[in-house]
Order: sequence, then C-alpha cells, then structure tokens
Amino acid sequence: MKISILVNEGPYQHQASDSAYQFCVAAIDSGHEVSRVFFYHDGVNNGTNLTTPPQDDRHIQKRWSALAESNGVDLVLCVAACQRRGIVDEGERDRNKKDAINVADGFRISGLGQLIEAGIESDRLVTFGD
Amino acid sequence: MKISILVNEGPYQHQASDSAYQFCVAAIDSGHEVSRVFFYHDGVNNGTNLTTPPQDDRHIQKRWSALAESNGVDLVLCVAACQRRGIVDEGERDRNKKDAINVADGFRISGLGQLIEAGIESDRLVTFGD
Amino acid sequence: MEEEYAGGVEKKFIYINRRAPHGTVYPLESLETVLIGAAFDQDVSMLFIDDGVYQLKKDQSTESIEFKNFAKAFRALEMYDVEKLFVEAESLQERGLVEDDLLVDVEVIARAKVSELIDQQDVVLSF
Amino acid sequence: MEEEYAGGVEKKFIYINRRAPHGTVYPLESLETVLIGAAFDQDVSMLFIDDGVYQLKKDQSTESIEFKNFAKAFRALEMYDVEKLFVEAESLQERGLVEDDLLVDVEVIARAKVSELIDQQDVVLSF
Amino acid sequence: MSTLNIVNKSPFEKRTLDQCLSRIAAGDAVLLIEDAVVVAAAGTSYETELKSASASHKLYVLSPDLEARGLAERSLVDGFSCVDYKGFVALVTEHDRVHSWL
Amino acid sequence: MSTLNIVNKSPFEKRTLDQCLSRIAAGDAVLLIEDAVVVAAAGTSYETELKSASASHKLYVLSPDLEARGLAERSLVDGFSCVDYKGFVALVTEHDRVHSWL
Repeated sequence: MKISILVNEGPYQHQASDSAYQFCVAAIDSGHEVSRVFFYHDGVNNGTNLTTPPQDDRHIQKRWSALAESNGVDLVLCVAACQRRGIVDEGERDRNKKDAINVADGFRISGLGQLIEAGIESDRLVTFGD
Repeated sequence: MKISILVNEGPYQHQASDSAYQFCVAAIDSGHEVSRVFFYHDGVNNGTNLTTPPQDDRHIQKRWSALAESNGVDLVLCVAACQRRGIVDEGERDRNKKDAINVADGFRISGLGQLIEAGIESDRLVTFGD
Repeated sequence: MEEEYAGGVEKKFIYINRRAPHGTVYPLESLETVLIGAAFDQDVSMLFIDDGVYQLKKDQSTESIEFKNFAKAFRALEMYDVEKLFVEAESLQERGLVEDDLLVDVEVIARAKVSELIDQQDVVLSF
Repeated sequence: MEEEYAGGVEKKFIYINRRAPHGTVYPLESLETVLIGAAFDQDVSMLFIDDGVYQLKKDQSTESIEFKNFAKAFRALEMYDVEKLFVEAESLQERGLVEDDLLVDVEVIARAKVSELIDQQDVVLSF
Repeated sequence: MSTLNIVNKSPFEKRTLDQCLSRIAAGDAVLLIEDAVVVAAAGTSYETELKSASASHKLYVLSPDLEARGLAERSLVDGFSCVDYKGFVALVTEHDRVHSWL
Repeated sequence: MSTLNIVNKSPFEKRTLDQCLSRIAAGDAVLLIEDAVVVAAAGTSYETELKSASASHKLYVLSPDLEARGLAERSLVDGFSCVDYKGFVALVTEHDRVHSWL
C-alpha cells in the first residue's frame, strides 16, 4: 500500500515525531511504500539542521534525513509553518531577507497542497500529533 | 515587586508565549520589575531570528526583543533545550560545528541554573505553558 | 501559492475540529488547509465537535490579545464551495450554546450520527 | 555546565510532576532541573500526582522506542541530597499501583495533604 | 499564605481544572486563562462544579481571553470576577505563590 | 468500511478517549499509543469503561509504549490485544481509514 504521514509536532517535546518515525520504518519493513511525510505546525521543527542532541540520545532530524536518502521518502515542510517557526531554505532566505539557511538534507519546503495531494494519492493517511 | 517568567512553549502553536508577553507588559505598566524571562523546552523557539510571520499577524520574536531593549528584561534560552531544538549563537556554532547562527537580538543562551536563580531572586515566578 | 491538481481523483475529506479557538494554532490551520484544499476539487466536509464548536461562536474579538481574528473567514467558505459544515448537537448543549450563537449556517447532527459521517470518508484530518 | 550560587538565600522549591513519562519531554526536564538546581543548596521537594506517578514505575524499558531511559536517574537523587519525594496515595490507587511498584523510596501522602504541602513552598515549578 | 492557581485548558478537553479543584486549600484562588475561560460563561454542563468551588475559593477569569472566544457578553457563573492583564498581575502579587497547572 | 481510531493521551489527563468511545461505530477499532497505553493495564479506575467498550470494539495497545512505561508485565484489561509497530501498520492497512483523535 501507499501510505502518507502527517506530523504535527516538533522533535523531543512530544512523542509524536518519534512515533511517526517508528511507524514509517515498520511500514517500509512490511513492504509498503511511505511516499510522503508532511510536517505541519511545529512539525516543521523536525527539519532544522541546527540541532545537537546529547550524544547518548537519538538524533531525530538525522533519522528522518536518512530515511529520505535510503528509501526515497518525500519529506515536505509546510511553507507557512516554516515562516512562523523560522525554518529557511535558499529561496525563503532570499525572499524574506534572512541571514541563514537551516533546512536539513532530504527535507523540502512546499505548500499545504502537498498534504491534500498526499491524501488523494495515498491509500492511507496517518496523523501523529499532540 | 520583582517578577520572573517561565515560558515552556514556542511561538504561534500555543497561546503560552502570547500570554506571557501580555503579562510582562502589564507587569511593567503596573510598576513592577520583570527581571528575567526563562525560555525552556520548545519555549526556546521564541528566540530564533529566522521567522517571517504573515504581515497582518503579530511578530512574536520581535515583540520579545523589543521588550528586552526597552525594559532591560533578561531573555534567557535554556542551552540544553536550544541544542535539541536548533537555536544557535556564536559559541554554540563553534562548539557544535554548525553553519549558521539564528539567535535573535536581546536573547542569550545559558544554563538551567538561570531558572533556579530567578526562582531564588524574584518575589514571584509565573509559568506559562501548554 | 497556487497549486493545481489534475489527477482526476475525487475523494471525500473530512476536517474534524475539536479545540477551542486561539489557545492553539490548530483551528486556524484547519481553516487554511480547507481553503488551500478547495483548489483540488475534492468532496469536503468540516465537522465541529467538543470544544471545536467554539470556533464558530459569534462575537469573537481578538484585539486585546493581538491575534488575527480568523473567525470571519468561515463566512468565506461558501465562495470556495465548502458548504458541508456539521456541528454536533450534544457539543452545543453541553456548552450552553444554540445554533443561533454560530457565525454561519451549519447542519446540526446528533452524536449518534457522527460515526456514520466519518465512516463515509476517505481521508480524516484532525485539528 | 557548572553553576554556582552564593546568594545565601534559601527558598523552598517544589517540583510538581503530573504527566506520564515519555509521551512528552517534561518529566525528563523536571529531573534535569532538580539535578542542576541541587548546586544551589535550596530546600527541594518533588511531588508526583496524577499520571506523574508513572514516572516512578519500575521496569521501564525504552529500548524499542529508542528513548533515553531516565528512570534510573531517580535513584541518583539521594546523592544530590534530594530526599523529599512525595507521592499522592489516591493517584496510585486510581492507577492500580502500590508503593512497591515504585523505583525509589517515597513518602505517600493523602490528597487532602497536597495543598498543605504546596502552601508551604516559595516557588512552584510544574512539569 | 495563599496560592494563586492558574488553569489554561478547557475542562471539556483536559482534566486539569478538576485536578486543581480537588487539591487546593480553602482560601486559594483560581484564575482561568486561555482556553479554560469557556466554562466561566453560565449555562455549560460544568457550571454546577464551579458553583460549588466558588463557596470556598475566589474564582477569576481573564477578560481578554473571554472576548477572544466570543463570550464577553455572556453572564458568568456566580462567583466569578473578571480581570484584565493588570488585574492578573495584581493577583500574582497579592498571593504568596503561583501554581500553573499544566 | 471500518475506521481505526488512534488515541495517544491518557484518559486521566485528557478526555480524548472518552470522546472517541462515545462516537465510534460498532466494529470500529481503537488503538492506544504513547501515554494512552497506561489504561490498557488492568486495575485502574478506568477499567470498567474499557471493558464495556470491548463488547463492541476491537481494542489494541502498542507494546513498545507499554514497555517504556513499565507496564509490559502487567495483565491487560480483558479484550485488549498487544501489537508492535508492524502490527500497528497492519491495522492501518486492514481498516478503511485512520482517525487520530488529537
């Protein structure tokens, strides 16, 4: 089956992002296709490359980036949520005159339409939040 | 009176940061001293300078920075929370080998001891969270 | 942000709104998603249950908390052909609200009908 | 992160823990704050009520969810001279737990005594 | 030596207000802010619980948050007083400590 | 045409599980994850409510989350089945839609 995921919360504060990740790994292991993970609201904070969690703890952003690389999962950050939270790619930096870029490898910033499209094109949409 | 504030949530997702700000303004208007606002957990996300909220919406980070400038309020971001969330100043950038700095004007990154100290030295500590 | 979708698939989407407005950003984001989603020509319903019914309360005034007052935007839904707004009767009653307290025309349904409505959908989005 | 405080003031701090572990980061952060705060030589109490009592449950195993298992750190509190751990009896009972289910020695108090404990404090930190 | 208790979630959503009311001392005050303000309005199924709480506690509600939720015109449950943010600050200073029930 | 309902908060903290159970159809399933798993263990004051729910609904609990909360050794409320993440995935595919009660 083709499964898409919606993540509403940032890393470390709530278990939502962890649960979503573990679900994705299990879905892929079970032979399903996880086509897209859409990060909405505080969920976009999963996509900053500026985190340095303690060495004995999981690295949530890197886990997501690795999943994109190894399994071609499309990691999409909601652009409006990124603007409110401070997640910036090259385009957003230029458009909003910011000094830095912090979007992590494997994530891309795009519109809410990507969530609707995931709902249409996937067999199931599973939401993880607070 | 000397009042300190603890903010546990980031901007826009929960009302906590807004409530804390409105409380600070009212406290200062009432003749009290707001000596420190300590940002903990997702609260550290208030201190990124990379946000671009919609033009017709409030700019939460800039409001805080202005409060620091006009009233000398000490805005402290918990260092361990910053590391997990991706808020970086010059020292953190060098220490953790990051490519960017995103801490906003008027905020400083420091340890949890600053929260305890605020509890000891203030007449009241008021917490805003989820 | 213009997006087009020419896939030709029509699915039934339901947006479930269960929180009071302003305490969290979810109610605002629900409305934004519905408005953006309108371009995709899907079958869209919005359901308001539990504290979600407060989102439709008349007379919201957000000036003193400096928030955007998005309540008015519910009136724009009709222009986007989003016309299926359901409100649960028991949620209104528990909160001392009546249909006349609401900003827009809605269909009031009994709690016992909620599962039926949800079980007709292809995609459930909860806010 | 070494911090020292030589202000000479001693205040009574209470840390109130009301959430189950792992679903949110607050329980972990509560413990971190207590451990850091120990350097300040204040009078520290920790109170576990509602779902907070699950934080002290024995046998927590976080390997399959890849979380740090911070439960063991409760055993270190004694070394930091944090010895006043209070657990509400009713919170245990509602959850089918008994004192023997807990990782560390605690003082079990009745719900009716909770307000008395809190009203003795200077600073309340809730997690 | 009384405590100002702050509750910010609707009791229809979270049990915080119940959990607070079951544990505070006579003379302690309760302030409802953010989404918790909805039950300060009369006519909800939570009214009885609040009326009995008002016998032993001072109850306050933050008016800017009531206005934001379209409830400023409603009559309040007996025993509630409205405060603005300056009134909130005054409550903080008049009580010995503040306990936010999160 | 049945729905998989997911609840992630303890009913001692939030009313989500009550609100879910009061509205789902016979034949719909409920999966408890994250902090919600605590009430799958037998002996809590919530047990009666879950036992009656199990008469008309399939009830599941996510075992890694039970283990994390030190409840893996406990007996479960009658009617609950344990699933791991792969079992979670299977439930998602076996039902027609997923409704996360947030």
